[in-house]
Amino acid sequence: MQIDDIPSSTARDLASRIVTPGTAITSDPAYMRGHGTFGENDTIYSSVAGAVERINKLVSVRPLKQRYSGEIGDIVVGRITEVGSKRWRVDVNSRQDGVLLLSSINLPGGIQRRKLESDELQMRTFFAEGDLVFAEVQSFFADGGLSLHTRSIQYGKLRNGQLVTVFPQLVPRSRSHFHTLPCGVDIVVGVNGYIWVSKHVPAAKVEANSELIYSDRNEHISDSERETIARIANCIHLLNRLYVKITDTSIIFAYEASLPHAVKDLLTKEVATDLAHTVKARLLQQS
Amino acid sequence: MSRQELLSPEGLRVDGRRANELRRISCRASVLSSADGSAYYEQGNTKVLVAVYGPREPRAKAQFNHDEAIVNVEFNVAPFSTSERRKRSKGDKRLLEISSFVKQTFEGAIQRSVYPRSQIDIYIHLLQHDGGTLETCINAATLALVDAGVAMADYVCACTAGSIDDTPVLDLNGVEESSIETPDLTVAILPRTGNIALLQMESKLHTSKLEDVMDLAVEGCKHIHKKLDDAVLNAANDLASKLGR
Amino acid sequence: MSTNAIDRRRINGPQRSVEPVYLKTETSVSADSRQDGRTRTNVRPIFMRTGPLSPQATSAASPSGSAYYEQGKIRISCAIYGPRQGRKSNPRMGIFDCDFKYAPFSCSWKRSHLKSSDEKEIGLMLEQAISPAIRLDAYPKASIDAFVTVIESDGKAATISAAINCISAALVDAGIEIYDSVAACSVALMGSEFYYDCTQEEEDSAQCTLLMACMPNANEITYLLQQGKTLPEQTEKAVQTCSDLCTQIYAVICRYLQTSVEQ
Amino acid sequence: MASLILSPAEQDYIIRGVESGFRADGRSSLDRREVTLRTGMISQANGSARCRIGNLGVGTDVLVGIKAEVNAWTPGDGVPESSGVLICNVECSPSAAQEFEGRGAEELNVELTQLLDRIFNGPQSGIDFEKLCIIPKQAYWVLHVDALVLDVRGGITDALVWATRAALLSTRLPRVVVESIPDDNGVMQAEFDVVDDPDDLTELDGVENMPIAVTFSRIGRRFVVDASEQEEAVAQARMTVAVSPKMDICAVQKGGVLRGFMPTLFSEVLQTAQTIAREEFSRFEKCYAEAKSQALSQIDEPSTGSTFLVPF
Repeated sequence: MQIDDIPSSTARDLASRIVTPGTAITSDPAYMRGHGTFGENDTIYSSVAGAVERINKLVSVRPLKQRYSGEIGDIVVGRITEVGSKRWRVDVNSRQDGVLLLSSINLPGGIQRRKLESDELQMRTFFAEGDLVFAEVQSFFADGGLSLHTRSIQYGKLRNGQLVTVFPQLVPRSRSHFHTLPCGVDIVVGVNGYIWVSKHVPAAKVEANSELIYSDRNEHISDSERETIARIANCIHLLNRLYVKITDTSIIFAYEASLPHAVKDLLTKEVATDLAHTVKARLLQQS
Repeated sequence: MSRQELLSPEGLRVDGRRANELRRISCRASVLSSADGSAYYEQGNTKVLVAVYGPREPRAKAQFNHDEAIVNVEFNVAPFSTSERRKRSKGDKRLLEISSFVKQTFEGAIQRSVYPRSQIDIYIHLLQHDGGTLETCINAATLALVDAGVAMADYVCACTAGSIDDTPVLDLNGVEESSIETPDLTVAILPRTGNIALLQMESKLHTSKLEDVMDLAVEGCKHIHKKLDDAVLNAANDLASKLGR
Repeated sequence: MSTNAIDRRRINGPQRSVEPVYLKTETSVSADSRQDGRTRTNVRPIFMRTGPLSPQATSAASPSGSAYYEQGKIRISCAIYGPRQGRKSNPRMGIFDCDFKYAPFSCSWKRSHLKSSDEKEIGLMLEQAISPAIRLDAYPKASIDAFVTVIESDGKAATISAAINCISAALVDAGIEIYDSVAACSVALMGSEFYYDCTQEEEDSAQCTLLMACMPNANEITYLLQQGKTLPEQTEKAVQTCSDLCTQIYAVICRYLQTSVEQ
Repeated sequence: MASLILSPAEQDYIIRGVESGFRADGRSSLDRREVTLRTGMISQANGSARCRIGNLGVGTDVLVGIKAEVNAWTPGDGVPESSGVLICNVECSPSAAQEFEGRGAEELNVELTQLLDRIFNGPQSGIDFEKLCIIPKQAYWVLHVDALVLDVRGGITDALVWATRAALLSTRLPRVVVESIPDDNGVMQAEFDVVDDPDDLTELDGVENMPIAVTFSRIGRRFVVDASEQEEAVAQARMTVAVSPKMDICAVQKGGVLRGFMPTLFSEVLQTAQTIAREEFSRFEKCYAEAKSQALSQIDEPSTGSTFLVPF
């Protein structure tokens, strides 16, 4: 069924169509091919199952479930998988591990310190296998790999909390991905679907001594803070399972809806279903 | 089982189907939570569960190439799948053969250049076996790959066909497949262009009959394509509606 | 037991050969007189030597530590290689790997040359029993390999506990840093009494066998395995008796190690 | 089990949480996750069950199929003269973890197979193996218990024992007719034949007093029950205790290579195992009843014959 056959194919109508691999999208030469499509004798076919998206002349198909494919400037959370010579390989829930070069991290002792020979030998004093890193996508390698950097002060090693994994499609790209929620919990929403929920640490304290940025020691976390972190983490799991956009607003909605229930019951079937209804209702009402 | 009983004079087969009838197919996408894509596929009494991971970082550092993804297939058969329990070792030649067939089929269909330096893993579990193993594995793997959002030129639909008493027969079940006289042929096509991704036959079939057995199989594939498409659309619409699209 | 996998590298005898079925002799097991004259709480005599396989001239091929251990009819030899560059390595701490093998002639039925699944599992048990005692953080990226061969076995649980004692002696001989030596023992429940350190016949007729390895000074149970049904209080009592028995065996091992070091 | 590597900060967060009695997902140290149970989804097997331990359909996933076969008794087999036998076999599928590909899962398969065998094969399992003997010294039933592990999110031993217990409860054997026929020189020989009638099936005997397993993972100085994937990556040791409905201890097995258990901690583990086992048995009954009703309702709806992912 070609687009041109539909008499009044408005852009919105085009956009909402769900296509599957191999279906023809349009054979109008004016359109250009974007992601998720391929061309064959000047007809554009879709190569994935998803919703067609048209941005002025570019037609692309965004699959509903896919691994994270990076964009320059994305805020991501990654786990160090391997320590190489002058570089770390970072698992960013993507098609291949990203790379964090020794030259693109902050060295303890402030910005002005030059990179020493000894730094290359003590790579594990900065990041070791299993460490969680909060970084930004800096550039692409020739083979599509992501090159990360942690040069701003808010980036670096993640502490005092726990990790939640969600579908990358549910995390919309927005200005800032580092939020302090009203309930006193910091969240780092990685665009690659890794979300770090942790205790609130005032930014000023981190800048005070830059030796701290690579320490592995957690600060003291009180029981109430621990309970709030667990509640937020369960709310994010719930949103992910509901396949609902995960933003700071939707997390706050879920948090407020979950207050009457105990934290450990949030993910039981009965409580989760009625929480689902209230959250969806508020989201519809709000949008 | 003498040949006569396989096809009754009125043209009915052992399980009551007509010569050109497919077995009942029921399939669902995204059935496993941890896999990137997954599918559960039943064709008659043959039941298959497939999990797809990827494209992701290749585990063995040695075998990856810089400009396209590599496809890795692992096929294992549950010991309780056949009527007579049989535990197959990991290095079982028959299993490796089927996984290499599936690998070749999808190496052509997946647009591997879109995912350089990565690996796509397809793990197939045969839960119940009643003929048409390769056919159900390919259909289920297609569904799981599409569910995982892997870029593919088209669906890959497979179907078996054979001939009993010189009449071409579609979609052989366990009994028909195991009887020696009935040749059975598996064909996998990309429905949009009709290109053949895989053609496999291990028994003798007279060349004159090859033509119409192949056509019957291709006909079956088109029907299966419709079924797979519905399953994908169900899953996609379900997710899209949740997302408020 | 017949060999399951066809072993191409050796001359395979007839496909199925079976251990002769002996006429059942009357085995009367009572509190004070067991088959081999021991009382209920009596442990078979222990003999051990360290260093038989590792001559003082340390060449790369010879193990860094070894031990030979006898407990009644059970005879076990163990060699320790390491700490050395191993196949799998962990950047933060060392890995203790254990390879356990019955000699084909060691049991009443002929054992296959290929490692059977229960030998693999026993190897895993030994790793879980011994590695809590080793200071693994002192050997990052290295691996310590123990190779245990059972020359003669009498009672499965007793053989495993003897293997654990043998490894902990070999570790000391190899000079590997450990928090405390691991001692192990096994008891079997027959009727309502626990019999210490049982032979194969006693173990076959027992309702339940319990194997325990512990570090007496560090007061920590490093391994526990109960096979068979008991009342909870019986398990509790068995663990108590085992830890006392382990302390005694621990004393024997330490006394031997001191005398061998003084020589 | 699967080697998930956590950062020191995450490990410290989990250990401190457990020691203050508040785990990462809000549970206290003795709370268990939800369990979904389905039975009878493999029509060709004599009994089958599927167990998932985890909330919202995301968790450890195990499928167990049981095939009963007849075996001719031979002296050297180590099988007693007048009893049947149960043979376990666990396979971890690579869909659970990438390192299970090829031979990667061999060591874990051996450990889990021996654990299942230690719990279910033998008098401690409560199953009446005498009834599984068809003709003493001649023929006996062999129950092949084959488990397929599809996903691992912590608590793999408990899921295996739950699924095996449910599968054995739902196992149906065909009836066997034994009569003695004089052979050619007049000696009465016992012969048997199996009645192939789908409605005339018998259950196994003694399966109601099969044990259930509770696994304790030691984290820091405390222990938790039903550890999640992250908690298992941090746990230094674990202790699996199988308890029968009559509160007997059927098997105890320690696992984990990093640390041991203090004797005081172990006796606390033994007491807690019994209290938790009581709750687990009532929960098992409820899940099993629901699974049986689910199995009946599904016969007319083949496509959801085995609802793998609970629709949410």
